[in-house]
Amino acid sequence: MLDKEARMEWLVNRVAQEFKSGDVVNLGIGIPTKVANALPEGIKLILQSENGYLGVGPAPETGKEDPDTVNAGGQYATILPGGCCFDSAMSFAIIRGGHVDATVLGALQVDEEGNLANWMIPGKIVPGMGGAMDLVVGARRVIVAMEHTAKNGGLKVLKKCTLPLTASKQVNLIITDMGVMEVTSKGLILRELAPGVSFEEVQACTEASLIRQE
Amino acid sequence: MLDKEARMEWLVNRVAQEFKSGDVVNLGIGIPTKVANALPEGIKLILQSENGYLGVGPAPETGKEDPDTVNAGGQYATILPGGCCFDSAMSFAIIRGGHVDATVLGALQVDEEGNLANWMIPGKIVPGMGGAMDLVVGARRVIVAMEHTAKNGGLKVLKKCTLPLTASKQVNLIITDMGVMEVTSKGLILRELAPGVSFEEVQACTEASLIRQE
Amino acid sequence: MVQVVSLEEAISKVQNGMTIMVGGFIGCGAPDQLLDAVSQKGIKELTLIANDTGILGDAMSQLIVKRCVSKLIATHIGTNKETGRQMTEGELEVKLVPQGTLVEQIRAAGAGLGGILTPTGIGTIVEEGKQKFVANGTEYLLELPLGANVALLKAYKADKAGNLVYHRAARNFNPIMAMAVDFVIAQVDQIVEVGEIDPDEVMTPGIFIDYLVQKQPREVSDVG
Amino acid sequence: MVQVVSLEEAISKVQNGMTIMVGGFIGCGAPDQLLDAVSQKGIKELTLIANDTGILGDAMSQLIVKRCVSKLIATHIGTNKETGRQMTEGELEVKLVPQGTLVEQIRAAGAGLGGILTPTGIGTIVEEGKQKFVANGTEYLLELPLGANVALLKAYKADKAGNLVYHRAARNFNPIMAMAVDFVIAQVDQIVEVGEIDPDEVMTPGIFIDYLVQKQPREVSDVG
Repeated sequence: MLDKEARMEWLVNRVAQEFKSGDVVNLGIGIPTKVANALPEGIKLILQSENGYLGVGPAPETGKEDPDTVNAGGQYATILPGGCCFDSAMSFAIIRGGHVDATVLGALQVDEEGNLANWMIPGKIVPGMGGAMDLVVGARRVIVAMEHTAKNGGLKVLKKCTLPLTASKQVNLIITDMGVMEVTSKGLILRELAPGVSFEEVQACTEASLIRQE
Repeated sequence: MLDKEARMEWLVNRVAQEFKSGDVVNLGIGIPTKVANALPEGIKLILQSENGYLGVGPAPETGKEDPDTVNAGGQYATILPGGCCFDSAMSFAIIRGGHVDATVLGALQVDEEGNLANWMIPGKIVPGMGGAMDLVVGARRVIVAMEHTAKNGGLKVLKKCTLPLTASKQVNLIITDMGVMEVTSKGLILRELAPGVSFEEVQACTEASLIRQE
Repeated sequence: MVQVVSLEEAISKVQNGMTIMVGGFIGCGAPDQLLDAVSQKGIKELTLIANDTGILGDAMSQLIVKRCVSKLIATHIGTNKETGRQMTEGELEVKLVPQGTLVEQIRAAGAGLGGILTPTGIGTIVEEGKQKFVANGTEYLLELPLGANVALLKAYKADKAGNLVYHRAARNFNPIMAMAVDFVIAQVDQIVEVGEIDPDEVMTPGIFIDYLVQKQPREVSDVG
Repeated sequence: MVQVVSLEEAISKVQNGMTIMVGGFIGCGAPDQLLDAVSQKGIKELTLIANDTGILGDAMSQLIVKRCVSKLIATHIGTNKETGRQMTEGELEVKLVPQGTLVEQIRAAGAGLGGILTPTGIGTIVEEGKQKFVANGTEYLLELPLGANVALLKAYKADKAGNLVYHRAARNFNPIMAMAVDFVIAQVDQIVEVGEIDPDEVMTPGIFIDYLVQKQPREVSDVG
C-alpha cells in the first residue's frame, strides 16, 4: 500500500478523472477543493461558488485580493473570464434546479443506500448545513471524496448512517484513499482499488458489504 | 350635468388626486393611462410597467422610438432617469409582494363587495387576464376608473358581478364620470359627486345600494 | 458547452410535437428570426408557452397563423385575433394563466421547486381544479412547475461562453425561461469574445445556453 | 421616498426586540458600519436572519459577541465559535436552515407568495414539523415565507433614487432581503446622482430602499 500522502494524492487525481470539459461543478471545502488543481490536461470545468458566481479561478496573487470576491469558504478567490455573478436566489436555483453537473463533498458518514451525513455531530459539532443539503439534492451527480476511515479509525462507509443526514439516497459515487465505490440499487460496487490496496483490505475498513466489480 | 367629455376629464383629474409623490403606481390601459398627464403640480409618481421596468416616462418623440422600450400595452415608451429594468419574475414580485402602492384599472363590472370583473365576457371577448389578476391582488390600493355605465346603458356597478371575476374583494375605490365610491364593509359609500350630478342620478345608474356620505 | 450555430442548425432542435417556450412581451424581446424560421419550416403540433401570441403580422403571431401550435399556455391573446378565432373554433387549445403565476411556474421548474403558493386567482375560475392552502388567514393556490423541451430567446449581447445581456423591457420572460428547459437557443444582436462582458453585467449565466444564433441584418428586399 | 441619512439616524430604526435581516456571506457583502453601530449601541433581543454570523472579530460577529441577538435563523455558524458556545449554553436560540431554503423563504415573503415546495431537507431533521407533498413521484417540503422589520444591506453603488448595484460575490442575500422587510437601510460605498446608473445596470430597484448611508472612510487610528 502507498503511504498516506501518496494515497491522498491518488484520491484527488482519481476524483479529477470524473469530469468532462464544460461540466459545471461545485467543490466542497477541504479535499474536494484540491481537485481543481489536479484536472487532466485539456479538461476545463466551470466551478460554481454557492455564495454567487460561476467561473471560480485560482487564489489571487498577494496584494491583488478583492474583499468582494471570496469563495464559499470565505477565502479570497478570483473569477475567470466568462464567469458571472448573481444573487443567492439564482445561485440556489442553479443548484437545486439540476444545473450543476456534479458536486464533490466530504463526509462524516456515507452508507450503502447513498445516504450522506456531513453537517453535524449532535452535542459536538453543529456548524450548520450551509448550502450542502441543496447541493446534494440538486446536483446531477454527488461524489463523496474523503479518507476511507476517521482519524480515530472509526468506519465511515456504513450500512446505515447513524448521524443526522444531509440528504437521503443522493450519493452516486464514493472515492476514498482506498478505492472507488458506486452506489447502486444492489449496494456498493467497488469499481476500482487504490494502488496496492486489495479488495479484502477495503472491505475490512468498511461496514457495508462491498460488491466485487464483475 | 357636464357633457360627456367634461365628465371624463373630471374623472381623470379626480383619479390623479389620489396619490402622493413617490407612490409606485401601475396604470392600466385606456382611461387609467391618462392619469399620468393629469397629476397635480409637484406630484411625481413612479410608474411601473408590468413587462419589466419602473419609471415609465412619456411617449418618445417621433424618430426616437426604441423597440426594446414599450409599455404593457405594447406601445413605445420611455424610461425616466432613476428608472430601472428587470425580468418578469421581479416585476411580479413587485406587484404580488405589495410593493405597488396603487393600481388603476378599468372594469367591465365591479360590485359592492369589491369584486372586479375586467378580463373576459364568455363567448364574446376572451383576451386573457395578462397581469391584471396579480395587480388587483397585490397592489395596496385598487382603484377602478371607468365610465359609470356601459355604452349600451347597462349597469356596471352591481350588487354582485355576473361576469368571471378578476379578483375577489380587492377593489378599494371606484371613480367614475358620476362620482367617487368607496368599498367598505357596509357597502359602497358615495364619497363625492361629479359636478352637477345628484345622489339620485348616480343611484339610478347603479345596481348596488349607495350609502350617503355622512 | 455553448455553440454559435446557423439559424438552420438551431431550428433543427425544434421538432413536431415539442413543448417550447418563447420569450417576449407583445413582440418586445421575442426572437423574431428564430420564430420566422420555425413557422417557415412548418413545424406542427407544438405546445407553446409564452406571455402572448404577438401582434397579428409579427413573427410571433405567425406561429399561430401558420398553425404550428396545437396547444397554447399564455396570459393574454388579445393582440392577435387569429389566436382567439382558432380558440373559438376549437382549432387551438388555449390555457390562460395570470402573468405572475406563469412566470413563477416557469421559475419553479428552473429552480427545482415543486411548486409555489400564490394568492392570485383565488375566487376566480383560475382556482378550478387546484389545491388550496390557508396560511395566516390568507388563501393560496398551489401552482405547479412548468418546463419545456426548448426555449427560443432573444438577447442584446452574448459572449461565446453564452452569458447573456438584455436591453430595457426586452428582458421580460427571457431569463426565467432560460432556466426551465432542456435546450436553450438564443438569438442575439451581438456576439463578443469571452471576457468582454463584466461578470456583474451578465443577466443570464452562460451555463443555461446551448446555441447562440447571430441575428442577421435584414435583407434589402425587406426594406424596400 | 429614499433618504440619504447619517449612520446614527439610520440605526435609530433598529429597536430592541425587532427581527432584522442582514446581507452578506461570511462577511463578504455585509454592511460592516451599520453592524458596528448596532452592536455599539447595545440593541438587545434581536431576532437575526442571516446566512451566518461572520468570522469571530468581524462586524457581523459582534452582534453575537455583544449579545444583541436572542434568536438566530441562519444556514451556518461554524466561522463564529461564540455563536456555537451561546447556543450550546442555551443563551441563544438557533434555527439552522438550508441555504437554498432560506433564500426562497425570504424571496417568498418579498414576492407575496404563501410558500414554496422544495425537495431540500427531505429525509433529514429539517423536515420535522413541516407539511409534505408528493408531485410526480418526488417528495417536497412546504417552506413558509420569512420576512422581517428591517434589513441592513451593503451595496457598491447607489443613486439618490435608491437603485443599488452590487459588486462580485458581495451581492448574495442583499437583493433578496431588500424585498422582504418593512424598512431597508443600505450602506453604500458610493452615492451618485439620479440618472447616473443605467436602468439595465440596476440590481435592486430603488423602490425597495428607505435609507442610504454613505460608507465612511476608515479613521486614521484604524489604519495605524
